Amino acid sequence: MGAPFTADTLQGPKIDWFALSPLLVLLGGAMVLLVGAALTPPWPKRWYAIFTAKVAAAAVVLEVVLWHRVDDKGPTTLVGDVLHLDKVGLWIAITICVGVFLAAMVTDDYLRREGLDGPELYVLYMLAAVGGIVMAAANDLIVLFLGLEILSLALYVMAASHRKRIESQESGIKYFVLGGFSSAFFLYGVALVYGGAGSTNFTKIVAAFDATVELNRRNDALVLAGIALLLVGLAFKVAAVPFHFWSPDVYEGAPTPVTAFMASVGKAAAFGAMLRVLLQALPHWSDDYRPVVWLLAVITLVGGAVMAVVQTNVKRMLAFSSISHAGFILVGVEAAAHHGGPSLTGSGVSSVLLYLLIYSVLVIGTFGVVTAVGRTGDAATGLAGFRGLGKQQPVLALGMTVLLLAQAGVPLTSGFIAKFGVITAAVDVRSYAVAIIAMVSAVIAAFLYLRIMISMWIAEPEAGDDAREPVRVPMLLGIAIGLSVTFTLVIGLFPGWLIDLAP
Amino acid sequence: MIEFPILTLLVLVPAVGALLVAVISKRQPDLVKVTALLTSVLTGGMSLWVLFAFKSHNPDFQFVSQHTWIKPWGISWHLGVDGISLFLVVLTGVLFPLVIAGVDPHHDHKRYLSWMLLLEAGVMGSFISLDLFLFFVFFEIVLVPMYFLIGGWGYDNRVYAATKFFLFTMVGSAFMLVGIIATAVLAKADDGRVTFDLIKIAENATFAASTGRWLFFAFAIAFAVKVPLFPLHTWLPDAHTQAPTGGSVILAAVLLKMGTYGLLRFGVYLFPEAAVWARPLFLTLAVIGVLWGAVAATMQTDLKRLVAYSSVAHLGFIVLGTFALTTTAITGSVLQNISHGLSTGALFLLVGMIYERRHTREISKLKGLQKVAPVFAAAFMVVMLSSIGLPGLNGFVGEFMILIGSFATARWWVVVAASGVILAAVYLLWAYQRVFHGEPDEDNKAFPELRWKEASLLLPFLALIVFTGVFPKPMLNRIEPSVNKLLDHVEQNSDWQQPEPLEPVISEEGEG
Amino acid sequence: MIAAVATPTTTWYLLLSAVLFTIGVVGVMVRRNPLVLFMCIELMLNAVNLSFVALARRLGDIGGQSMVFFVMVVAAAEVVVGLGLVVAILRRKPHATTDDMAELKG
Amino acid sequence: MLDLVWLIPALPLLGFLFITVAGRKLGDPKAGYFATAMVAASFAVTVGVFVDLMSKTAEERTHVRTLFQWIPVGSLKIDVAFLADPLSITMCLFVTGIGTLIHLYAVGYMHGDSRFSKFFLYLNLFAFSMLMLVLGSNMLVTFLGWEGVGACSYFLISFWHEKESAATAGKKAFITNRVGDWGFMMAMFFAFWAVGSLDYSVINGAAGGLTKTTATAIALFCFLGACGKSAQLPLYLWLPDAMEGPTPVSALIHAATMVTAGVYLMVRISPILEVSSSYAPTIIAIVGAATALFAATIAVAQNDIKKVLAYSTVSQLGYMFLAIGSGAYTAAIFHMVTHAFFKALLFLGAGSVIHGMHHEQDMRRMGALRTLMPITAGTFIIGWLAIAGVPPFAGFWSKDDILLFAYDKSPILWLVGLVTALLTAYYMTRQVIMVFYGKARWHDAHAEHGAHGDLVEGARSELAPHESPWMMVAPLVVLAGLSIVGGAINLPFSHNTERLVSWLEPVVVVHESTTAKLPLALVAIAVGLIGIAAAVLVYAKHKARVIEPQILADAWGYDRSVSNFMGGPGRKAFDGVVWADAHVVDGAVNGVGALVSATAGKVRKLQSGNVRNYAAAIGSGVVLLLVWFVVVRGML
Amino acid sequence: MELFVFVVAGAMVLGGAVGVIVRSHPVHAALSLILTLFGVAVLFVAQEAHFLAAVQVIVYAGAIVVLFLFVIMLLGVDNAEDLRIEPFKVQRPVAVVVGAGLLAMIGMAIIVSRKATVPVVTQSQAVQDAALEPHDSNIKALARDVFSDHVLAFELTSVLLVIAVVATVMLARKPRPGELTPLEPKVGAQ
Repeated sequence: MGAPFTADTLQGPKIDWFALSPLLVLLGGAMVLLVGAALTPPWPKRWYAIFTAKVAAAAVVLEVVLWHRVDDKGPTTLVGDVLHLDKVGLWIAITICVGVFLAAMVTDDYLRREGLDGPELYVLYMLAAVGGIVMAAANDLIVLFLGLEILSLALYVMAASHRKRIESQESGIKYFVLGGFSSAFFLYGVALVYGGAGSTNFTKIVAAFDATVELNRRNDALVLAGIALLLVGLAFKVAAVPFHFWSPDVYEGAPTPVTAFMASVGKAAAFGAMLRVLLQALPHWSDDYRPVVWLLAVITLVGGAVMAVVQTNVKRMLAFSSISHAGFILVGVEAAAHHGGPSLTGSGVSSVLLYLLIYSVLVIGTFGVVTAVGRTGDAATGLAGFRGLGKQQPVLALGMTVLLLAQAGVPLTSGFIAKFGVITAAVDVRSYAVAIIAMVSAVIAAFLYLRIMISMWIAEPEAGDDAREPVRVPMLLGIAIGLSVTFTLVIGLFPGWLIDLAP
Repeated sequence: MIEFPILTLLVLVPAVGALLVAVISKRQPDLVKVTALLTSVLTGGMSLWVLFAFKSHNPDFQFVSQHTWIKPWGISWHLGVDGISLFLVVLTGVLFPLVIAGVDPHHDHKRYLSWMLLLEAGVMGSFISLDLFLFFVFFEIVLVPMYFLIGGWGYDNRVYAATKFFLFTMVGSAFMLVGIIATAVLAKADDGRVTFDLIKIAENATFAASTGRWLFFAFAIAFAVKVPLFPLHTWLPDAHTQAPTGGSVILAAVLLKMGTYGLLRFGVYLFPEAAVWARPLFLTLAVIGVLWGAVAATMQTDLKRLVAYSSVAHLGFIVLGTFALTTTAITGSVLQNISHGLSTGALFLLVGMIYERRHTREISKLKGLQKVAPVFAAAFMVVMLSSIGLPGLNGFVGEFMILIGSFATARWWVVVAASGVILAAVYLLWAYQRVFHGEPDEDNKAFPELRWKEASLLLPFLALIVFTGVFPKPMLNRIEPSVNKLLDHVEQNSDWQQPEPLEPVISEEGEG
Repeated sequence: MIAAVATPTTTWYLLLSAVLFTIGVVGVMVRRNPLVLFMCIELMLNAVNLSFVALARRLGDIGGQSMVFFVMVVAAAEVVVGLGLVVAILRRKPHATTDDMAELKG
Repeated sequence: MLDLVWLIPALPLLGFLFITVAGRKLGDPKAGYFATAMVAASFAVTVGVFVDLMSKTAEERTHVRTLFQWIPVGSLKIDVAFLADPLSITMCLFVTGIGTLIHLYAVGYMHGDSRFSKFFLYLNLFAFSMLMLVLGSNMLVTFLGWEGVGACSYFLISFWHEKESAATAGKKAFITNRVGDWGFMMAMFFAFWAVGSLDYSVINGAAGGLTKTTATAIALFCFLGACGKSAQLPLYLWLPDAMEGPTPVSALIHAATMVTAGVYLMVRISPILEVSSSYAPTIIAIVGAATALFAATIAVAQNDIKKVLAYSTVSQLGYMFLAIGSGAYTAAIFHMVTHAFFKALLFLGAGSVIHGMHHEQDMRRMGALRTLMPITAGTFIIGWLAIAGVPPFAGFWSKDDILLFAYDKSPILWLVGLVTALLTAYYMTRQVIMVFYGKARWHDAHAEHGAHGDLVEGARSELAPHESPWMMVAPLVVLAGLSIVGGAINLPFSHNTERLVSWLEPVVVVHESTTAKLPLALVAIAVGLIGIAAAVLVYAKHKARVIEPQILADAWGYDRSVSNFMGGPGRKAFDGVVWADAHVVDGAVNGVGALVSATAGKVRKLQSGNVRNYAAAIGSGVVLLLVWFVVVRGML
Repeated sequence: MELFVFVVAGAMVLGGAVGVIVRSHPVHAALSLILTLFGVAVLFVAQEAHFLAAVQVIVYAGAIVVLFLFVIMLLGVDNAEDLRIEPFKVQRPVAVVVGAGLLAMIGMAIIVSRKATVPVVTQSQAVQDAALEPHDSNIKALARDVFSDHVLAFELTSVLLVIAVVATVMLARKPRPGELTPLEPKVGAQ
């Protein structure tokens, strides 16, 4: 017997488990659901959804608790300085969990209606949420990348999860190919920045560039190229023109609840990541990327709005409108970039966060209605599907109207508050041009909301309308829509407290 | 001290009414109607109370109520009435019950009424809000009910008209929103923290000339669309023609006034320097509008469209008066807001009644109605003459004040605009002749005479038309002080001086 | 000749990886078979890995290598998912190329 | 009594209101009598006021009675106030006086009309407006009346609106007047701008302080207004058409009262006219003279009994403006009064004839009526002598007065006036002969012309021409009397006999004529007689060929060419605007929309649905970003 | 020597890569991929990343490519893809331009910054000691780095793998009979 094998002890970073609790809860929930559902006979109706909603709710609660902790102790970083525990991160985490909460309820009846059994979709929701939260809280490029991959992979699968609709699978594979493509670019960007800065950790990166007295361009060509590629990855995720092409197809093809999830959670996480990367990791380079963000914002606003005009499928319309919304948020990001980082403060950041939360709730509600109207087969999402909704389901139609008006940014709805915040931020930093463009493109976008409202309320019924399967509004879906409408109106009337909260 | 929040109620009561109507079950149509009517009547009553409690010869805002609304953005629920807005509020308050009681939408009463009440709340709000943000909220929210009224209860081409109306106006508001925010943000520099309070900004903030002009235009575009000022007027004929009678009445009587009112309250008051600077442009557009509208009206074949174009002409006069920047002219404009509301509103009612009877608005299809319905014709005649601006009726007073008041500061524009008076006679008399004179043909023989319900609906209009024409003094007493205050503000904040009122020179030797 | 040239520096490796990456990109654009598309993406990832390792060496930092480690896991997961998707869709549309998967458009 | 001046317009207004409410109940003929009573009452009041004024010294003969503030804003202080002074009261006297007579006449004339009460409603409203016009102490109240009478004449001309022509005529009258009103408004604006008030007292008082240009502007703009109201070139067009209205209307509005409003206005502001540049009065005089001659020539060839009188009215009004232009304001008023007498008389006579002829208006179908309607004929003949300028009838004195001042102004104007007088005598004689003398040509009339003209149900029964009822004849007699003695109010023999002049002196500028009056008077008489003689030769004795060239019958084609222009190029221009509105202005709006959707249509092609294209798009995006970062930001 | 290795391996890498995108037959493409992967592994070794080299060979060349081949065979999609024709005329030109641009830009960046001052990187203590050890320092250092500084990332990879599992469960599950109506293969754009 030779010398006894001795493993030398490894000094891991100290881990603040409570700070990670939201992540753990979601993970745990996912595991329980996955394993539990696998081992036990199929759960009764609605249980999967309710379970997921409860998990999300629990996560929200924990995040709120953490919020207060941050209020007291101030922001910190976790697990060896790779995760942030700050209000921005928590805000987006909350947004994401709210998204999961609502999306789960929207999904419930849908799955039964479409005969797509099984809890996997919910598992993916929760896991994707983990990825999103990590993205938005990351303080390290590689962690951020992993979060991004978790979210993306989950989304690819979800998009393709409607086994009976070939469109669903097509959208899944499209999303996958383009997603992989762009994340490869992102990764390359990470590599180049790593090469230029000597680390992937935001804190270290900032430190490195603080050290270099004056930014010598020749030295930092690598970093610049890296930033470009990082931007590509992020722009793809937020579906900014011209990296938006995937989104209309995927939104249309994916099962409607999943579309809702993408539009809310996906966007929130992606913009969180964008704020982190641009403002927190690369504040020194704001002069370099701000013009790009400006341009992206403009073409995204206009492009999204204009292209929506000619669409006839509501899911597709909403896809383009969500592109246009992304443009609005980019305006906020641009404004935030004026303040510079690495601390995430200023009207720009808060306007972006406000917009994200409001829009997430809004868009899930909207797609919730589309889910109901899609009817069995999830195919009746054309404008025709909405014809006469005002007569058959006046309440539902009214809710949809409120949500659409909010998306159009009509006052007394949350949508207006969101736009107002972003425009204020933009005007604050004197970028009037982009503000005007944003508002005008909002008008163009309004046209498509009007078209939906027209077919709901005004359009004359046509032959065979009565033969159509009636639109059902099951309980959970109804609750979800109701919640989002209520939120929309409440925030529209009394936004003060929310604005106060926004960091 | 806590005084009765009358203005807040002016907004809330109809809003609540709208909700009530919306929640009441479809199966009780009568209950729906009663609720709607009661709330609107209540609102009207309150507006009248405001009118009587209003202290005349007092230039300041009255019944002011101010509460913080969105603290972080310095936005407050700030309402107040002064001479400029007073009568618009009253007009709104009085008009809605009449329309709700008198005009039948024929289907979906529940939705119709609830939109109507929401509309009333919005209009009221935009006339009494003294906070830029608040004003914008109301200004914008008005679009929604109007959109649905046109789209839901309008005629053949309603979707196009409604959409056009919505988007056209929204483009204007888009600029105004940015303007509002920019104003507040820039004003912050002068007054510690950001505020959207109209008075605070107007009194404290000072903008660089160029900035002020940009901001002014951001506002002016929105209002120019709303007025509508040539060449941004083309949404109006479509909207009017397609809107249901009730909608047209409201649209003409109060909605358009949000534009002229806005120009005065938020254009001239906030940016005097810019307003003075932009005078020539607006005067010119206004005058073009007067002639253009009149000429276009002359050749219309659709009675409603004709009236719509006449609105373009009339509002041209109002804008002319606004930018003449003299006490007389602006007071005239404010008065003309009301007069036009009355006469054009009544005209639309009458046209609506004709449509109810004949299911056409084509002038060529109508003939000799005066013979079969003399009373109806008489009513139409009176309203028409007031619209033509016959002295002794309301239309004349405002128009004359505008013209004579503007003559000193905008002579050549007046010289041209006055010829609009001739054209007014042309298009209305011609239309009247074609519709009412001659021997009625087969289709028109059975044209029913004015009914009591309709008569009682028209009576208030006629009464006000005559009263305002004969004895406008009480109105002027309430309007003028505020106008003077406004003009003082303008003169202090710009190089503008309105010509001194001449002292009549009595030369000794009577003949030269 | 060759001896005259100095030993390959990091830059060489970086350039090599850039070329490899580009080839991957071009591949994604020109190939129609979904599987080959995935392979091209793998090429891109490998190129990145190469850069990571090269840069890690230049920086004398092991971190770069752990990046590669993670990237490999990601790549694996991606392939699994991707192939899953392909299986799912090709079951419905045998022999479909990406060009055939263009129902959603406009 | 003076403070009751407001009663003068108030009473007809009262009548109007009462008839509006109770007219139908009163019915035919009570409503008519009621209306008549109202006007009569206001005549009584007027007389009272008149007496009151007479009792005062010349200086105090101006009294202002303010009722209430109308439009008090800023420096603009406009009251509803009445000005009782010799000028206005003179007007009131004959407005109310003749008004009463014509009301009475109308009771008979309109008997049996379906809208009997409505007619008197309008008539009273007219009386009210006319009196407002006259009594207004500031331009705006005058304008109120001014527009009011315009509206009433519109109502009354198109009273029988079932007739296309009537409706059109009414509209034409209103719109043409509006053109004049534009001038009136301009005058007001200038006056207010220059003087800061619209009160006649202030304006006239300040006349001395005005610059020539301002004064000229005010004067000429007022004259433009007057041209509209008083049917002068080029705006006279509406008056002949106005004959579509019932004959009492023609008599009251389009002969005696309303059309003289322009003259009244010019006299009102005579001080301004005095201080304006010399060309202003000249222009007025020329326009007046031209109109007088122009209309007279046309009257020569008219066959419609009322058309002749209409053109004659235009011509006489021309006379009055000639007077004003020549500075003979009193003469203008004088002629206005006398003209009111005999022209009203003539119109009512014509009405009586038409009534008797069952609404036949074509003189060629009349003749020899003097036997059948002796009173009408007798009175008509008096009127004829008066207008023809035969002494001692009223017309002679006033016309003579005008010619006198015209001669002062310029012999040419005098000559024009003279020729007009000749023609007047000629065509009036022609009319008298055609209607009352010669052989009866009316037997064949009814067959095809039964329904022609004014549709009065009651008068359908009898067939033969007949004398009219008393309430129609009585006014004729009264007016005939006035036409005979009317001249007495202003006889040119001495200052004492020039009562009107001395009466108006305090308010109206009075010039002294330097020319010898007698010779001119003799010439005028001679000319008048020649005219009569000529007509007699042509139409009674048939010694000479009838000269009625088509061009004259067609009113020199002026009216036609104007309406052709309106219907042609004018309408085209309007259509052009409408086209532009739809295609240019609105076209731009819709164009934007079309553009957006077109672009969208193009862009959506990029959304090909093919992954590889999307990848290419992303790739290009990458390259662009890299170019920006690496090249633009990194190298440059 | 190192130069030689670089050239050879580089040749393998590029050759393989080119092979992947020009060989019309997917199987051949997969095989050329293996070539590339091996080349990369060799370069790893040259860069003193021995552990990664091993993983590269085992995981990539071993597992992943085999997976590819397996799927190809499973689905029988081993039909050659005709690369001579290109339905989208612009596609290849664009591809070339993009490729050229990308290469040019990144290459430029790399070359420009080749003389850049290398930032100083401070390793965590554990990693530093590991680096000093005589043998398998690379593995130790890597392990320490992964499990200390990047422990969270490491844990996240597990989530990734869970998702992969769920994905396969969801996507590759056999459809119930009659659940899916097979669509006739659509001929592509050509």
